[in-house]
Amino acid sequence: MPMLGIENSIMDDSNDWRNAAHSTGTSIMAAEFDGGVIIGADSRTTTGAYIANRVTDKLTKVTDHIYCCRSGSAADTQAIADIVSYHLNFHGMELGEEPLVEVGAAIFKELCYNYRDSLTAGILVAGWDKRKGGQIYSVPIGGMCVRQQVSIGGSGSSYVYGYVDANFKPNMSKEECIKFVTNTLALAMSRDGSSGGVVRLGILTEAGIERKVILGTDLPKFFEG
Amino acid sequence: MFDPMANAPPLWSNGPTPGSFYNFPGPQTKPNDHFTHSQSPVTTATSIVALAYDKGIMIAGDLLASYGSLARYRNCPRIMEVNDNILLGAGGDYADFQYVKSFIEQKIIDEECLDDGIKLKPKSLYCWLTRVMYQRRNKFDPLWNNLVIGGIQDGTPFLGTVDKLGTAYTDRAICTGYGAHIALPMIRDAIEKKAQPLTQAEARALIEKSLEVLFYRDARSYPKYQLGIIDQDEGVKIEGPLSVSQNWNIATIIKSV
Amino acid sequence: MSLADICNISDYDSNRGTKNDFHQMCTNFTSNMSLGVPPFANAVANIGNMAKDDSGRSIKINFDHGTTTLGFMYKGGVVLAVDSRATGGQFIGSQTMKKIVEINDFLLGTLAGGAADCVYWDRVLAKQCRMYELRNRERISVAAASKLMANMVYNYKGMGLSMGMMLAGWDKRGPQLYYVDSDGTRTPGKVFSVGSGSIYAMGVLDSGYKWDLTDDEAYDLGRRSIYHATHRDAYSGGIVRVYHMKETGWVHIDNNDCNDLHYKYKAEKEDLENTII
Amino acid sequence: MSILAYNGGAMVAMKGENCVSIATDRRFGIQAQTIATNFEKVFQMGPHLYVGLPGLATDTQTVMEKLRFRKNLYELKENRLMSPKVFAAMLSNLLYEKRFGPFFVEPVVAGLMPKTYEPYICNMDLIGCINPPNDFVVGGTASAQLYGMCEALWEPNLGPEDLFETTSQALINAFDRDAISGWGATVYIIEKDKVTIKNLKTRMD
Amino acid sequence: MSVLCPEIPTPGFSFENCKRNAVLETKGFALPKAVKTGTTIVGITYKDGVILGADTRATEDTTVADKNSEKIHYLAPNMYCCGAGTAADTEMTTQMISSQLELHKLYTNRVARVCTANQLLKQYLFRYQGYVGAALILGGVDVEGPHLYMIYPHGSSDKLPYGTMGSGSLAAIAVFESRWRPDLEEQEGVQLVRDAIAAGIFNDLGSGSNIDLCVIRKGSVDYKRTFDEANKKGVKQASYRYPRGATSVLSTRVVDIEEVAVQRIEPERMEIA
Amino acid sequence: MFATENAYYPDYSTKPIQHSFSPYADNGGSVVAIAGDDFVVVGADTRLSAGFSIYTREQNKLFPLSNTTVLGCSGCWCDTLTLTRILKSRMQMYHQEHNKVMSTTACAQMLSTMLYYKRFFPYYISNILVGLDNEGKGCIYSYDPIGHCEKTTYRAGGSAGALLQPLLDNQIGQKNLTKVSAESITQEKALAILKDVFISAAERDIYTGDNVMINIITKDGIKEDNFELRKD
Repeated sequence: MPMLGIENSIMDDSNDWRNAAHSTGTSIMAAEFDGGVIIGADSRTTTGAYIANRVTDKLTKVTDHIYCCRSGSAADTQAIADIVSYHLNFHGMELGEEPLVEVGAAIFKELCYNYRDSLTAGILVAGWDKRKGGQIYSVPIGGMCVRQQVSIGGSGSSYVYGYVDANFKPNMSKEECIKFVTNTLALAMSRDGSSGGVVRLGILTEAGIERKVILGTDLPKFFEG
Repeated sequence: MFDPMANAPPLWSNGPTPGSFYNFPGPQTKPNDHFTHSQSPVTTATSIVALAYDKGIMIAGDLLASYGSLARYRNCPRIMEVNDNILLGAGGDYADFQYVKSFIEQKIIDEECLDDGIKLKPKSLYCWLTRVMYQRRNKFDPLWNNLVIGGIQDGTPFLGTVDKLGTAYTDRAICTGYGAHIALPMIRDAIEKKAQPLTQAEARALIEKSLEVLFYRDARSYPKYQLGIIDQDEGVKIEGPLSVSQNWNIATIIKSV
Repeated sequence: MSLADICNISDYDSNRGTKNDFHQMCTNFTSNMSLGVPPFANAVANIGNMAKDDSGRSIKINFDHGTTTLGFMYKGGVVLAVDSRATGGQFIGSQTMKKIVEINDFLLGTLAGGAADCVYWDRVLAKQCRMYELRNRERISVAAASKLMANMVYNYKGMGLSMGMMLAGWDKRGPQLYYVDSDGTRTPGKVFSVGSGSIYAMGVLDSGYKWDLTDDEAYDLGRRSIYHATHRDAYSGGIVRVYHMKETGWVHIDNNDCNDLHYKYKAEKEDLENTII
Repeated sequence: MSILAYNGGAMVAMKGENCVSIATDRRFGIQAQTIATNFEKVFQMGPHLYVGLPGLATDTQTVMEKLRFRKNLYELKENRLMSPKVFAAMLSNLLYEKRFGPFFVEPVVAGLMPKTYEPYICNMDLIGCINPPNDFVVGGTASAQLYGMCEALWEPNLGPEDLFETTSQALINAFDRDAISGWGATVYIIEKDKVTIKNLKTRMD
Repeated sequence: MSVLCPEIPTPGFSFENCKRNAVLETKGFALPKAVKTGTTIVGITYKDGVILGADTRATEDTTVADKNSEKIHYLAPNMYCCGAGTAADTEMTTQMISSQLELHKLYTNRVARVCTANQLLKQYLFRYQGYVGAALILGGVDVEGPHLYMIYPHGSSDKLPYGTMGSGSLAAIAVFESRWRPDLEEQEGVQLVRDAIAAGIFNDLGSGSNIDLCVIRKGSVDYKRTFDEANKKGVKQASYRYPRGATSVLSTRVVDIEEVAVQRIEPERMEIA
Repeated sequence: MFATENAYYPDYSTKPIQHSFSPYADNGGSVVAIAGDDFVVVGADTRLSAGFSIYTREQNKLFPLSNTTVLGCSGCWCDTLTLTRILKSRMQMYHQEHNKVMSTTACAQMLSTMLYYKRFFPYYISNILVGLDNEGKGCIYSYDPIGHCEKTTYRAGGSAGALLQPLLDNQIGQKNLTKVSAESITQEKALAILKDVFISAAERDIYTGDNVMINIITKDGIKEDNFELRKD
């Protein structure tokens, strides 16, 4: 059958945007700090090498205190986030209190695991709850789930594992942590062609979320050779 | 009945089969069957943006050489001054560009050795590169490049391009890679709207704007670039590295879906 | 003495291999049988498979090909009849193609399959035959000519040539008819029909063929056979050309448009039915 | 080779002044072999409504039966004639239903709207995307040739006689350059009070 | 279902031909391509609303199948949607969602929100995993102001102040990236959208013909079909009208039509021999 | 970072994309030629394109080879450049060796042989060679990619060839008409038809457009003309 706007083999690099799927080749990260968690992401969505959206918001709200960072297929992750949000808010209404981050992560994991063959989704679930404070769960492709103090994901992350290992300290102050997340993402974006644009941050504490945007021109500069 | 193989064999090999469709030279059924060749671009550079203005040529290209999606080398110049009359810009495989560059340099040295006072002209280089690219294509061993040749010939600006097959053409504005899709429409529009040829200042503004948009939309681009200018009065120069101006204000008005 | 000589640069282009571009690109001008060698193996399959170019456009290389031809010997010599359609893919490139090649006054070739293949090699054959005449002061025999042809195309066997041809002539041994194809097959015979419409032509031909045909009957048989093939076969059509090889050389009998033939034969058939009733 | 070309066939429909035409070739072939030269591809679906179904012959007939069934049902339920527009929408839905396993037909619809007798023509692709232009539509294996002919020949406000000449010439000359269509042609000129059906004399090779 | 009594079709896609078609494909018969809208479609938000724009060319392989195809589809009184991709898919998808929105309006008795339409569309497309080839730009104005969504065939969506899709999207985005700003006046916005579509039409071979525009403001919609005829067909030098009788005719049959309400088609007689 | 490589999401693989090489490109374009008793007109559109983009709007695809011979090419542009260059140098060599300009008929045969040389790796070009024959009559030779040559009096080739050929059959060849006029075609009529067929082609073929370059060859030499087509 006609393959739907997706031509078969097109070889030229500058034509790859015609056939590639819409994806968030991404740099995302989340880090715990003293009093909550900070989540951050770049803002580039690509089809092939074409930037379909340069100001994407990859930090998606699940509940007031739980957010997720999405990487992988844009369609898959948006659909999962919608479904989890529905379940979690329903769960919250049944319980009459804010759902736990752990529960949110478990639902993400459940979906990603059950549909592991048809989904391309790598998700960081981060949030704050009364029982355990700020938490981060990483649900990578394949559908496992593990709690981490700091976690990075997406295609840009492979360039900054070393930086994260070298610079992360538990219980940083909020300002320190913002700087750490911004630097990490800026480094990843400068090396990964699929990441770029602005850095979007979210600071999740007991008070809810505080959003920040660091524009492309205001990003920290490092060696460029 | 639908199975052509169940029918009689062809009357002679590669010939028609009675009653069946006949495609000569061969069946075109498998859309994906391409020749595979060991050589393919590895470390690649993206678009070149070039245009002619009233008194010369301007060629711009950023400084990035990507290895797949990795922004690997961020100081790779790819505008080359061939002689005081010709500028060459290249996109595509960087190793192939270095090869092309080396033998152009050799050619220039050879010509100097002849010492006959005749300089290589842009059209000659353009024509010669077309032959080189076509010959390599014929051997199935292409130089994976888009070359843009600019210069002044007989007092008028000349701008031409050759791709890896040896497809060559000249025009007032030439962009390769993503530039052909994004920058070229803008430049064409600007040229068509103005009756006279562009001035140098207008050309420069146009190129800066094109590179800005390309940086927004091409994931393999980089905000530092070189700008080569060859002018009737001012001669040839390569400026850079220059920075692309950026505006990210719309990021602040986006809210999550 | 220039600097170049001191540096020992004799031809500064030579090391980059662009020399003699145009001599290399047409060596078959001087040596007819040497064609360009493709830079890939299995030319026949690979050319057909180049379905798309780098920017995703489909590459439709379609060579002209032609189809129904027939030839038979009878008491008056050899009659050749051919259609005139050249098709590239599904598109009818020509309705007036000449599928009989007059190699010399006593030798005719018909062509089916790849039009360019047949015409080129017929032309080479014509040259060879003429050379033979000049060297040996006598006309080449049809057997020898067909052998030359078979040998030439055999060199390119498996490379994707497609041709099925008949050679008809009159030599010392009388009328001759040979079938040669791109596989290297070469066989003499009395009745041949070649091409995709040949099966239809053969049906008519066989039912009407006998050795003692008169000339007019023979022409009509050839014409009728080709007409019926054009009616059934999508790749055949146009004009029916009839040639006659006589002792005195070939004669072009006539050309008839299939369109006229159809309505003529139809009227004849209706007349016949009416008289029977 | 496209499966739509398996049996061959060419079709064209044109708008005229207060009339429409639809014309088809008459070949039924299997690949390169011509089996019959009296194959019906245009079907009457109402006094002023004709549909042509070029493509794979088996699907031509299946789709025609399905259409007739649905159309009859509509007429029984509604007790009124189906207008060409409604018919086209119905056909489109029928085809789109098979979006992932389509019928290999590219229909052409021609007719006059009830009451106003306004001409209506449209064609659609094999999954039912309607294209209702105000000049002409084509279908089948000779469509490239037909596009070229019609673009040059068609002009507005053709009366029935002129429309017949234009349609016929467009069709005949187009399929004379296509190996797998032709072998006779039928032209339907649909007017308010009558339908004229003419068989044309064409090449038969 | 009996062969003799065909069933009334059930709603939804039918897959009964799939197996046959797959077999045909393995036999070397390429399955034909459906009409695509090679297309440039764009949308922007401006001070008081949303402007959508589209070219009008639909292509089938390399020929123009439709010179004046309508690519801005109606969804609801306050919402329109541009479609690129497989033409039938965009048409049918928007029709279906349009009817769902209408029902939604009747259930809730208020104007449907744009985000509702977005959610309906993306969920529908996600269900078919990209096999329904519709790339859409959804624009509309509701109680919360103007909204513009890009919806991709696989079922993801972005909310943006301006965006482009289709094969001419790159040419069009360059226009927006260099000239769009917040709080455009309507006149400026219309000009900007026109220029973006024109860039697609002139630089992308998959886009062409005319420019359609649709301006959606709070409470009013201005759908400008053929806002600008970017290209005019050349004027022919001669008329190619034939003299009567130029074509040879074998036989003629004339069927007179009487005024009939419903034409009865006599059932064919069953063969019982 | 994903452990697995997904063909759909190339972003997650840093490796360069594996390319396969296709030696051909379809650069589009159409050529139409009409011959009369003492003239021949040939036209080619000037759009050079690849994929869905336009390389340039001003590419002349007509190559004058002598005062009476013009070659029109469409298809793979890199092949065209090479072929015409060799052809021109061959013409020059012929001129130097024989001290006369090669006639159109000789040129037609030479082109056929040159095309056949590349039988196994053909030039992907649709060639139409026009000129005046030895008696001064207009003649047209059309070629398939490997050099099958046929002499005609009207011909359309290239990406819109299939669209235009039937129209020429009908209008110039007077096919399928009951009343056939015996008059031969005039230059004005030929030019008018040439323009009209290009207008039709530009409507439906996406690779034909922008401009048409026309060469009119008479015994007085080659006259150039052009007119605009749609640009989309």
